[in-house]
Amino acid sequence: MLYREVGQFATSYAADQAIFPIRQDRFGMLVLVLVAYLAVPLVANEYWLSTIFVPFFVFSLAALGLNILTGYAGLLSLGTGGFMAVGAFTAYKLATAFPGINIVLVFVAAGIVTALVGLLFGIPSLRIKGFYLAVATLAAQFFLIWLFVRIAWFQNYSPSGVITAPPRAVFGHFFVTGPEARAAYKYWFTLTFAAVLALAAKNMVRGATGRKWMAIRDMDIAAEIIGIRPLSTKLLAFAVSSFYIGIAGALWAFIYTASVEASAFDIDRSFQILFMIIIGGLGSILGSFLGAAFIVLLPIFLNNLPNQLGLHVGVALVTNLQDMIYGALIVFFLIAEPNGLAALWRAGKEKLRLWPFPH
Amino acid sequence: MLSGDGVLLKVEGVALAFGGVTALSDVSFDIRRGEIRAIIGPNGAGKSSMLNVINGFYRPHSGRITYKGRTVGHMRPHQAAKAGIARTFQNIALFKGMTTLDNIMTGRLLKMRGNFLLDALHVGPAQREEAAHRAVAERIIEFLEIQAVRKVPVGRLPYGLQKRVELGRALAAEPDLLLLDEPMAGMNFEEKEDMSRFILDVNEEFGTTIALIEHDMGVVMDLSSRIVVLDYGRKIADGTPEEVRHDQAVIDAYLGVAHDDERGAWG
Amino acid sequence: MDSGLPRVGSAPEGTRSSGDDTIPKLLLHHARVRPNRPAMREKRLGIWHSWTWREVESEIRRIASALSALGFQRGDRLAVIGDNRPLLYWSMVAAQALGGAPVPLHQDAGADEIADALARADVRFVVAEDQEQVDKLIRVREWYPCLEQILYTDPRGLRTYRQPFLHELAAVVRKAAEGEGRNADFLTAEIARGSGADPAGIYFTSGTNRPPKAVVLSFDNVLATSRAAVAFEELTEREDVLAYLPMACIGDHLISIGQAYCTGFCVNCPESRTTVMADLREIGPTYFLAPPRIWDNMRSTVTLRMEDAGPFKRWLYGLFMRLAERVDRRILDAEHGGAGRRLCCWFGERMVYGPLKNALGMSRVRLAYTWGEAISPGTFDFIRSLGINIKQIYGPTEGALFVTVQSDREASAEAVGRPLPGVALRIGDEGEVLFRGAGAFQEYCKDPTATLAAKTADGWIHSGDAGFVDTHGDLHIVDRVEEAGHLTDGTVFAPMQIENRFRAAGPIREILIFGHGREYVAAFVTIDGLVVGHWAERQGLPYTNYRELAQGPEVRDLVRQTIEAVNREMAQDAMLARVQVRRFLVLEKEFDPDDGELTRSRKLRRQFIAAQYAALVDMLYADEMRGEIDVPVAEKEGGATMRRTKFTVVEAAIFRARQGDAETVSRAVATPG
Amino acid sequence: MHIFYAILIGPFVTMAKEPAFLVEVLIGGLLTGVMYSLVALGFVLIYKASGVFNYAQGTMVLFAALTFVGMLEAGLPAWLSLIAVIVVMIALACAVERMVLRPLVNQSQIILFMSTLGISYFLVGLGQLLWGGDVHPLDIGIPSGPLTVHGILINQLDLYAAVVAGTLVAALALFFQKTAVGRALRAVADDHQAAMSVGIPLKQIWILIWAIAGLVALAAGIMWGASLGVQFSLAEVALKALPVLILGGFTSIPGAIVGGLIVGAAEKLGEVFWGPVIGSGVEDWFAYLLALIFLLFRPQGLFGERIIERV
Repeated sequence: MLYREVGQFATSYAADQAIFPIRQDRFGMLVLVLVAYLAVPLVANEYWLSTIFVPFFVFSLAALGLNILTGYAGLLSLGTGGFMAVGAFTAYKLATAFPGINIVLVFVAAGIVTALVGLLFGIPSLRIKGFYLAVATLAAQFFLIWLFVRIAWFQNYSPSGVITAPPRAVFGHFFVTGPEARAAYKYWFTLTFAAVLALAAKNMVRGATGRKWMAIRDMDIAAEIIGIRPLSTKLLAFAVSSFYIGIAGALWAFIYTASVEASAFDIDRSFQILFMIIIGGLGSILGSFLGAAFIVLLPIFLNNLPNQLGLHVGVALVTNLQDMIYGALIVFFLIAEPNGLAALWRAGKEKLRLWPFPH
Repeated sequence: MLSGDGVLLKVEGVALAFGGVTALSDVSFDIRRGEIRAIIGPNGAGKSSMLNVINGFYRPHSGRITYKGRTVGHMRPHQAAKAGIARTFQNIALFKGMTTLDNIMTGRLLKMRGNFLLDALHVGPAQREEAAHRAVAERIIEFLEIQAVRKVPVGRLPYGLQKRVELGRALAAEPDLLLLDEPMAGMNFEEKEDMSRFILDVNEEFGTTIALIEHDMGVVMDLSSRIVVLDYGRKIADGTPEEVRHDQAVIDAYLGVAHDDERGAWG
Repeated sequence: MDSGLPRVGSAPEGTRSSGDDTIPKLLLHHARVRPNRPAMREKRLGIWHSWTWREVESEIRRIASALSALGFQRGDRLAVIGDNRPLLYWSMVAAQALGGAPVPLHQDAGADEIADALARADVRFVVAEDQEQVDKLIRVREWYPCLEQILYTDPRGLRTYRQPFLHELAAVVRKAAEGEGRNADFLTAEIARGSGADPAGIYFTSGTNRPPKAVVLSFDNVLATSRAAVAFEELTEREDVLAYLPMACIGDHLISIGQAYCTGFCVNCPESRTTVMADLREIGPTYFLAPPRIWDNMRSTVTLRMEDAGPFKRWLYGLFMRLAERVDRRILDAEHGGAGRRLCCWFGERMVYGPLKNALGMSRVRLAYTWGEAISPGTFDFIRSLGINIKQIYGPTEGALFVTVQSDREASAEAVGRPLPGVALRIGDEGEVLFRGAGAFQEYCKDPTATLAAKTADGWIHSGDAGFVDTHGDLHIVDRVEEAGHLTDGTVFAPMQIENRFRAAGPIREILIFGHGREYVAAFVTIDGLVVGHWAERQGLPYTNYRELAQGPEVRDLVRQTIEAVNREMAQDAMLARVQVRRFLVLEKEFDPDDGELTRSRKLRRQFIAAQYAALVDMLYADEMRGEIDVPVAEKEGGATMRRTKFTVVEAAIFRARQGDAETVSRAVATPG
Repeated sequence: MHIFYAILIGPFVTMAKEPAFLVEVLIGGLLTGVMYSLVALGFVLIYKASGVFNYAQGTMVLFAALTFVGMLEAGLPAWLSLIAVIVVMIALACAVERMVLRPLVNQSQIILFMSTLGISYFLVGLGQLLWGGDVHPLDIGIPSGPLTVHGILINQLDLYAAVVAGTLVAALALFFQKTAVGRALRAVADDHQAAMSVGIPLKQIWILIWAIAGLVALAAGIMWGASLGVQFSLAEVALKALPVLILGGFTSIPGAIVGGLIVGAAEKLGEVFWGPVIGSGVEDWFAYLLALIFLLFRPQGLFGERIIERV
């Protein structure tokens, strides 16, 4: 209905393979970016920025990472939390050990270290598949968390086992961590990370790298027979995925919750991220964001629901009810749209493009 | 055109078994550069197994394979691919989640030099390389006359077209040896005609050596320069279509084909 | 950009530069005036490649020198055969540049047709697209040895061909470029030597009843009519057209070469025949010519797709289509009429008309023509009500496409408009339309008698069409003169006129009217496989192929209802009341050009069909309404065999003129097959 | 240097020093292992029959135990509450089949897995909503306190638990081998399509299998509850069962049993002999690491059938 594609034709492969080949989409994306960078910080208050948007971006990154591994390369992992922890603690050690380095570099370094760890735990993926692999990744999950809990060195021997992000600024005096950090700065900081890394991910999955991954996912035998090396391809997926997750973990520890302990990255976190990509849509960059938004907003919604309805009920009751509703909703979603929100989005877009013809 | 006679691939005394079941026993034949070589035989004669051995998917229990003059005990499939062996499958093995174009592009992966970092930036070299290989893929798309379904996910294509796309993916690798496992299975008359034309054109245009398995005798006789006949996993005949047509062993094997199907279950 | 030359107003310059009296001269002109504007685009290997006028000029120069290197001289004829490809268009102009005449042939033509055509236009050189065409030509050469050189543009599959008379165009071009080809000045001189009187090309009439005739048109014919039409429609260099009609079709030639070279607009070649619709959407032409068949398809596509749409969409669609009829959108985007009405139109444009045009690739169309045959009023109104400015033009090949044109305001399905400036009309005896003017053709190749018959000494052309001019001065075409027949009771009728009533009427694809020298009108019907198939699925009727579908009694009944509905309308029309269709039978196959039942431009060849199915025609008028009759079935290899087939004649209700209700003259229930 | 000694050699030295203690630890481990097997069994049953990796198995243990305790606390006699719980678990099975499995039939495995995660959340919420989140002590009249055989201490509760578990496992094994229903179940496990084509009603089969898994969970829940007290952490028992699955293979009942024993023993050994060296809490991941290393050599698990890939 909104689309008028007549007269839009590509004269180069670059144009034909652009991320948004349709003019209307390009325009929409531009608007979205402008809104995200300018409008939101102006209108949204502290609460929204720091407790909804920042975690949304952090989760989106983690989901993006897991989606690369599970959605594109078809390798199911339950170790996301563990890898986030690696990112968080690496960043902490680096930031505290070398106060001099720019925080951005610290995060990137944290990502790289996580990538290496991911590489290590990815090795079994050559031999084992499906749920065997999933369970194997649990080994990473438990081992890593145990490591950060037990080995005091990782928390600089803090008695409580809690690590607290030292104050750091970007461009000299815009503090994104520490006491005088401003919500808006945090927002822009995480938004930029999310945006840049999302673009990078999109580029990878629409290029040769992505095709390798998807080939392995769709039919590993055929993939090997056309010359794709299974091991290196899978390991690459693990590394890249872990890089994203690691940075997400670092952002979580430094920007979102200024101080954190290892248990924040337990197996429930892994499942949470997994939910995001399933509900958002496997093998879809957009899906990672949609899923993250859903999982971030749902609890907040459920929390405020009783007050909205003016009910006054015990905390325990509320949490239990939340668990139930949460679980029920998950199941409901899987039944309603197994291919996730991204699929809904795609279908809706197709409807608009074909309007008034049926899809 | 490539020179006619040089032997490209030589199979000597290859044997293969699953559990107790013999799939191939002491099979020997050769494939010459630039020829179209057919492998035929009743169901379960071990034809597919033969191809699987050639491109390294199965490891033969005995026998040797000489490819391009080098004797290779056993190549991993991706090594075979690197060495210039491409193939299609009896029951289509396309990447269902991807479009026709992307499937064919995967055939180019071996030729692509870029790495994930360049891909991530998607500037300069990566973009240029992508475009260059897209151009090659497009030439194949034009060659196979599938422009109309370029951007359609292969899962949605009719069977005949999927077979074509799979051929395209194999061609994209610019192979020296192309293995086709029943390229015309389940096709109607027109589709078979088209596919035969494509196979001939491939052989003629690119000088690609082709080894194919096919049940439609008419097609085999028209296309192939020489034919190997397998039955119960052993070679019972080898020669030009004429010779094979009048070979008694072959005739017997094919008369027996009627009550062959249960035996066809394994093979 | 061109530096030295004075910028003699490039935009207006485009349309009238009377100095340039040949296509090649215009080519040089555009290469000078608008060197960097796109002249041609082609979708190849998945993207659109484009050539500026300057590039096109050098391409054509190269091809020309190659041709002359092969011995192509002034006065020679160059046949081109293949899909719409830039190289073929350029070859035609190259031939013109050398003082020769291009002879575009239909890409589907069989070897025999080609041989006949080449002989008629005594052609020595052919540029063919690919192996398919070359194979035909090699066979042609056995019957027509005068064919000296065959060039091909696409070498695929031709590597092993060793014939000496066979060359790849690119190779010849390269050789010529290496020197032994003539130099640029030679060509410029040759171009200068050309004059408006020279033949611009040779085109074949569709040849409905007798073998096609080779019409010679001069540059003056082509350019004058092109310019007149360009001026009339105010076409500019900014137009985009899609070159999808067969190159043999005069319509394609007049637009893709004639008008393109008058205005300097861009001609776009689709990627392949299977992708035309997609490419149409991508390019989004601003100017579009199509025969009624294509408009009918668009209409039925939309109606079919909408049947599957959800209730809301169907409601919306129905609402705005009705609105479109009420708010007479024929005066496009009614500038008169109240704000409310205009708001409705605006909303409709957003919700229905716009999206539909987008789906059909018609969003940017400023000017659309229907041409070649009479269009069914239903389709015409439908297309217009989408806000597409569709108009009728009339003009046989002998008249270089444009004889009469409708103005934007007075477009209608009935009339075909008024004569183009510079064209004179008159109605001859037995109502034949005669015209005179710039477009009047030169002669029929090697057929002076026919030329004399068709062209009077003072330049009037016998169109062979029967028609009349109404009080507004609009021309109406009734039918071919020779087709006009009369029933035994003396009623005169024009089959085509009746047939138009049925075109694109639901299930009917083609209908062929008989009745000359009989006591009533009867018809052959072929059904539209798509529409009827869709219908059958909804009815839950099983069928495996077209044959079965067409032979089903339910389908016969469906057709009967359609025909009776039209009969009821005809009852109201004084001219047609007495020629309602009383009997019909449904053929079990569609008419097919390869079986000679249609012309290449898909016009019915009634005499051929009547002869082919003589037995069936008799059955239409026999008492025995059912029978088994042998009908020819075309084989793959061309040889036709007979197949015994069951046919059932169906009787349709006939209605009284006055109160056209079911007060019928004769009534019969469809006899179950 | 000495760290390597501590890890690689030290523990074995200690073992060698006091064999009795080693045996004691070993037996303790094996007994716990039987309990793991019990939980793992639940996974295997469901995975075999419906191809679902039922993460909720652990929660079912918790839920069953909670309901049981809840009813006891509500004052019902043990036998009655037992019956009641059984009914509840069967009802649960029906509900799951009707509301989750049926709508999700022939969805990809990961989707089904996700849905069981949903179920798991739901059950945790429901159980704690009904019976409260705090620890419920459960006394089923088994004399706790150690019992000495040849100077080796054995925890009686573990012993009884092991016996119960053992009998249950044996019973299931028989059920599968001997009864018609069991054969039907095996058929389904081998090939859904084929099973349906010979007229085996999938839906009932699924209900049945989930019900059985529920009962297994109940047994496990009571046993664990008796030793640890019924509390949320029971759900975590599932995580202990997962390495068992890798070791034994997702589809092998004997695998589940042997795997359970191995994990139980290994974990105890690791905890007792390595814990002191590399820090406590080793048991969290020790079993996984073991399983992982094991997998590298035998990807399809102990008894999992080898996959022959064809093209």
